[in-house]
Amino acid sequence: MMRLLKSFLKYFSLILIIVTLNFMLPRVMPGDPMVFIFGEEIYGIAVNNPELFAQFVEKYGLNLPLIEQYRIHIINFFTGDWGYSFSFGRPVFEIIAERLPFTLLLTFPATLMSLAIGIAIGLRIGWRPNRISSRITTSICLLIHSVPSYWLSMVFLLVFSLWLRFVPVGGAPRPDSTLIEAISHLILPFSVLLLFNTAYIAMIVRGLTVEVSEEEFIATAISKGLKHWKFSIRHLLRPSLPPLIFLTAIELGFTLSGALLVEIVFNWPGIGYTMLQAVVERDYPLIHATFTIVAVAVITANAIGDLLTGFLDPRVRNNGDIEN
Amino acid sequence: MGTSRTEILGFLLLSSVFLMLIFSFLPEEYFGKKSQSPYLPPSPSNPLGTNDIGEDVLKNLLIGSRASLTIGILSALVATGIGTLIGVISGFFGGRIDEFCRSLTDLFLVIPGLPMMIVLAAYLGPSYFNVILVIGLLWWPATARIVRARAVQIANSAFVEGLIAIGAGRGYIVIKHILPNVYGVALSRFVLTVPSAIILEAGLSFIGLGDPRNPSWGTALHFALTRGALLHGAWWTFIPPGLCIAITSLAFLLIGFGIEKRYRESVKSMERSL
Amino acid sequence: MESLIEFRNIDVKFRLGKLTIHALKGINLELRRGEVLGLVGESGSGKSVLIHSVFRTLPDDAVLSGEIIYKGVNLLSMDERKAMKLIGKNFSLVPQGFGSLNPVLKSWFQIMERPMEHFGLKKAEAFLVSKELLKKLFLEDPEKIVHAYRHQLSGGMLQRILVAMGISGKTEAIFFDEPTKGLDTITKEKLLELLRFARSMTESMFVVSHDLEFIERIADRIAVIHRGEIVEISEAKEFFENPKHPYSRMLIDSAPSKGLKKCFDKIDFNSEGCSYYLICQRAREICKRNRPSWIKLESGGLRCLVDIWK
Amino acid sequence: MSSEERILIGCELSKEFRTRKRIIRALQRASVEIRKGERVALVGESGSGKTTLAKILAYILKPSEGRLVFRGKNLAEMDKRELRIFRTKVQYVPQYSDLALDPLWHIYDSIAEPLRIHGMVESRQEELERILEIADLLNLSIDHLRRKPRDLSGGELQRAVIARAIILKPEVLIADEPTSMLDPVTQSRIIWAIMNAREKIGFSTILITHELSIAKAISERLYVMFGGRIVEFGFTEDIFTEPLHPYTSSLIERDVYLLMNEEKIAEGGVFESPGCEFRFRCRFAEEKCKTPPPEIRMGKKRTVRCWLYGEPDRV
Repeated sequence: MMRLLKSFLKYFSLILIIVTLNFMLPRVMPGDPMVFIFGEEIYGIAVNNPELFAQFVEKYGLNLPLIEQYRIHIINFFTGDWGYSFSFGRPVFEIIAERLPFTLLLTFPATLMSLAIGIAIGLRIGWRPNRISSRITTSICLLIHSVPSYWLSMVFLLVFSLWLRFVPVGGAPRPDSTLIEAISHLILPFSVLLLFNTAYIAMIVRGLTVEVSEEEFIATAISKGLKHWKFSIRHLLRPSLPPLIFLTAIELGFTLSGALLVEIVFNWPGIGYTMLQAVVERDYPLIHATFTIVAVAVITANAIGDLLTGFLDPRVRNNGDIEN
Repeated sequence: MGTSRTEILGFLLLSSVFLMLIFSFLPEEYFGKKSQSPYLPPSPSNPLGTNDIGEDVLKNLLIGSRASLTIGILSALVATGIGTLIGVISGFFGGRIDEFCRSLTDLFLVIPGLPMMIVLAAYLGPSYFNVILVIGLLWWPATARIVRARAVQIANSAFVEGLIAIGAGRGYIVIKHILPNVYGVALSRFVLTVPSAIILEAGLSFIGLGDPRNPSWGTALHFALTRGALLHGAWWTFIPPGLCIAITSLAFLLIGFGIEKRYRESVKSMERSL
Repeated sequence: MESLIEFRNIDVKFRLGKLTIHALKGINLELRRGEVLGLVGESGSGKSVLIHSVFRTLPDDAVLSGEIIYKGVNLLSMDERKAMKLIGKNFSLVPQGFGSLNPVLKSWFQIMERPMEHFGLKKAEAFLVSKELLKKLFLEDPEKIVHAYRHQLSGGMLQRILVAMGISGKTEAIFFDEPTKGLDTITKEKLLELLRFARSMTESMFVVSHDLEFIERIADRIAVIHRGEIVEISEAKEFFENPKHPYSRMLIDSAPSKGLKKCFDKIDFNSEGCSYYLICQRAREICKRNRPSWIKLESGGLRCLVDIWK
Repeated sequence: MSSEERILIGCELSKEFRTRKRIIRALQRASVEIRKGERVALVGESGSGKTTLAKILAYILKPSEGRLVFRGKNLAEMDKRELRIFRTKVQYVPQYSDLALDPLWHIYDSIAEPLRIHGMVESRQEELERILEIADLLNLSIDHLRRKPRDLSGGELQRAVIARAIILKPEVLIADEPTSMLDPVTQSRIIWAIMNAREKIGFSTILITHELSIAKAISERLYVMFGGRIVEFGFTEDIFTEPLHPYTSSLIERDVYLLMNEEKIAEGGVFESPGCEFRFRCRFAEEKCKTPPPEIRMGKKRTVRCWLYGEPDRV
């Protein structure tokens, strides 16, 4: 139990640090903090009618000492008041709540499927790396690995929707559209993400498998003449699960950023697309919100990864006494 | 250990990219003329056609290589430099210092790269220097972790124990023994970080936060998307920059894996494992 | 005694960077049914490579040729999956050291993995059998240890689990790879007890070791290997009383209990004559120039020049 | 025989390691003395504290209690300069391991390194001569010197490590199980190399081993260790002709009785309850053994730590 508490504290403090970062940035950066808190256009309007300006200063306690402001900021964060987005004319939290499901709809299944396929491929190309089929698969994964995800989306868009007209040019399915229509919108971004994450995970699993197959206990396992799939799972995959989970959780930051950019190409109204709009409009509260959501997602993934590692790796769970 | 085929292919690709860098410094008249009509398809005068404002795509591509390559390499250098330093310190000295470095590494590992850069770029304004600094500051934990593992292995080995018995000072041991042994790992990490840095920078420019004064391959993609090159079917404006990023990353990845493989071989001794 | 497994000119080469290492140079050896065969040699003599060639655990770039005959079938010519199934069913390997156990599987599971795979043993049943086995191997309370992972085992416990792995389920032959490496005298005594018990659970045993004193107390027949070649095979008693090959005699003399006589470093690996010319009592002029060949003797064989033995 | 002059003395040395759950008493009040040119052996099972004692004598490990004295000067009070001199006089050869020498350095440079650190050599030429001299002593050829550690066999690597330790012509060489993982032939080559070098340079040797027969073959005086304590010490022939402590006698006769109750004592030299650590495996164990036995002097330079030998007279 102690271990769980300790890791919960660690990850909670990480979230706190992210929130503090959001709080500090506008106040540390050169220029008037008000600009960063309200966004440029609004700052222009607010300047010339003082009472609106005063009303906001009052609401966010900007005239209070820093510590007070910090306290309010923290409370606001956890009560869901993430500030007001002027470019959308709505509270930031509402926008995020509306757009997040779209991103999850895209990234969650893609990540899960790519984990399964990626592990299967990774085990195969890692176990006998010198086979011709392994070499070819590895170079394909390497190729996908080195290509920017959003560029691949543009190519897919060009080929499948412009030239071959299979799929409409991006955009989200309207709530009333039929299942096929919805899928036709989803299929391109989903396949890009799937392709990308699978290549990524396959390369990670390949590295781990090559490493584990040099261990001594592999010879013992082979001598038992197990069926290949049993051998792969028990003696290749199981021992490398802890590092695999750790690496995947770490790389999530990178893969998530890729996913956000893919959304932009396909005008898929998720967090990525929102981030682009926020950047274009210089809507700072919204920029902070999108950053926080992604950071929190990565932190949660790492927390889950930590939990799973504890569960899967006996060395971590009970390194002293034996219990059944 | 001869250089393996992968490394040779890597060097070939890399030399082609550096060739582009050199060509970018050619004087004006070598390039296609600036023409009034946008989206001209590839023609003898403009080998790669023109983009949305009539500029020659090939010229932008070559100039773009300057920003992408330098940012990629410099930020990877900063990242691996910091990573190696922290890795060696926490690996060799251990104890509380090690504990502190590890929590620092865990913290930075969790911060997502691109969103962080977007926030900072939004504040600091897009500038060449900020991008290098930010990638460097966000990407050192991966190197630190691997370098630390190797440093710990060396620090606890029998020959360092023997050195202490001979009376060698800590500084001497770090410089003469820890650093050279960690160099192989750090070098392969550096080469493998460059592609991520290039793709990350391209992502930032793709969103529109790239440095306008130093357009990179990402900037070309940004304009291609926002100015509707895609709808015009003007593939020649965005296919080449993407390919260049891919080739450069592939080159560095191949070389990086080659070095890593050679380093792993040099440590393992075959004869005694018979 | 008819032979269980027969090695016919087994040849193994590895590539190390530019140079290739010739680990085994045409090994001819047979493991007879019901005997304990000891394969003895210095480290780097290639003795473990022979075991790896049976279980196909050689590295990818190794080149293996020759025949391993088991029940009239050459295992090397069979397709890999079928051969491994046959090997897994009839033979078992007892490795050495903590590294040879899977770090994330419980001990009882690793002991019973082989019988569960080949004899259709169910998990619950296998769990009980593993406890039974460990009790037979002088372990007071196996309740706790069956659930232990690799990092929770002491030296003594590890040894019993490795031997239990070898004797769980029916086997025709158990292969031991350097069982005494790095053990101190007391633990070596305990291992002897375990091996004697293992002897009763199987037909024949193949023990590879560099520890002559240990082999003397367990093996029926002894084969000596040096730089990838078998130099002598003979019955155990006869081998220790009067070893025929000079290298065998040197090995016996160099055992620590014999007072560390200085009698080595004079083997020069000349290609045309016999390399052991300088340390051989029976050496004659002809030994310098022509290669020794294998002579069959009633109790085994010897790599020497024929006419010396006439 | 060794002259009377005592170079290295360790009195009442103990060492404790703290882990989260327990305190491991690896070494308990061990006293040792080494004379000039003397051949000493430390024998005991794994976990008996012999490696800990060896590292304390070489001052790589600082003792929790007790004093280490070199030529009349306590190590704890030595300043930097004196410590450096000590480092050249007392050398340590670690247990056999793959990382026994820096994998990137050539063997020649690894052996020459001590000379360069202590600036013992004026010219490259003199350095070359000294290295060739030492290499010849340990029959390492020029070709070996030019190679890297990964191209050497186990025996050659260990001999190179020994060459590095004795290049400074020390007064005491502490060899910690130099041959435990190697086969008999390589083992005897290494032991012979050490003894051969010893005759030429004249350093005294402390050999740590669990191989009783090696200790018998090459040592004048013997310390037998069990459970972190020195249970018996004296001249090697006396101990082998008439072992006093039950543990020593069962070690010599390879007594199977020891096998039985091995599980009772906790592993790794951890003994919660004080008293004689050997009582769980001792034939003659009685109530008295629960209290720690005193060190009883049984004649000139011969002591045993066991209640069997009557009341403790002044040591």
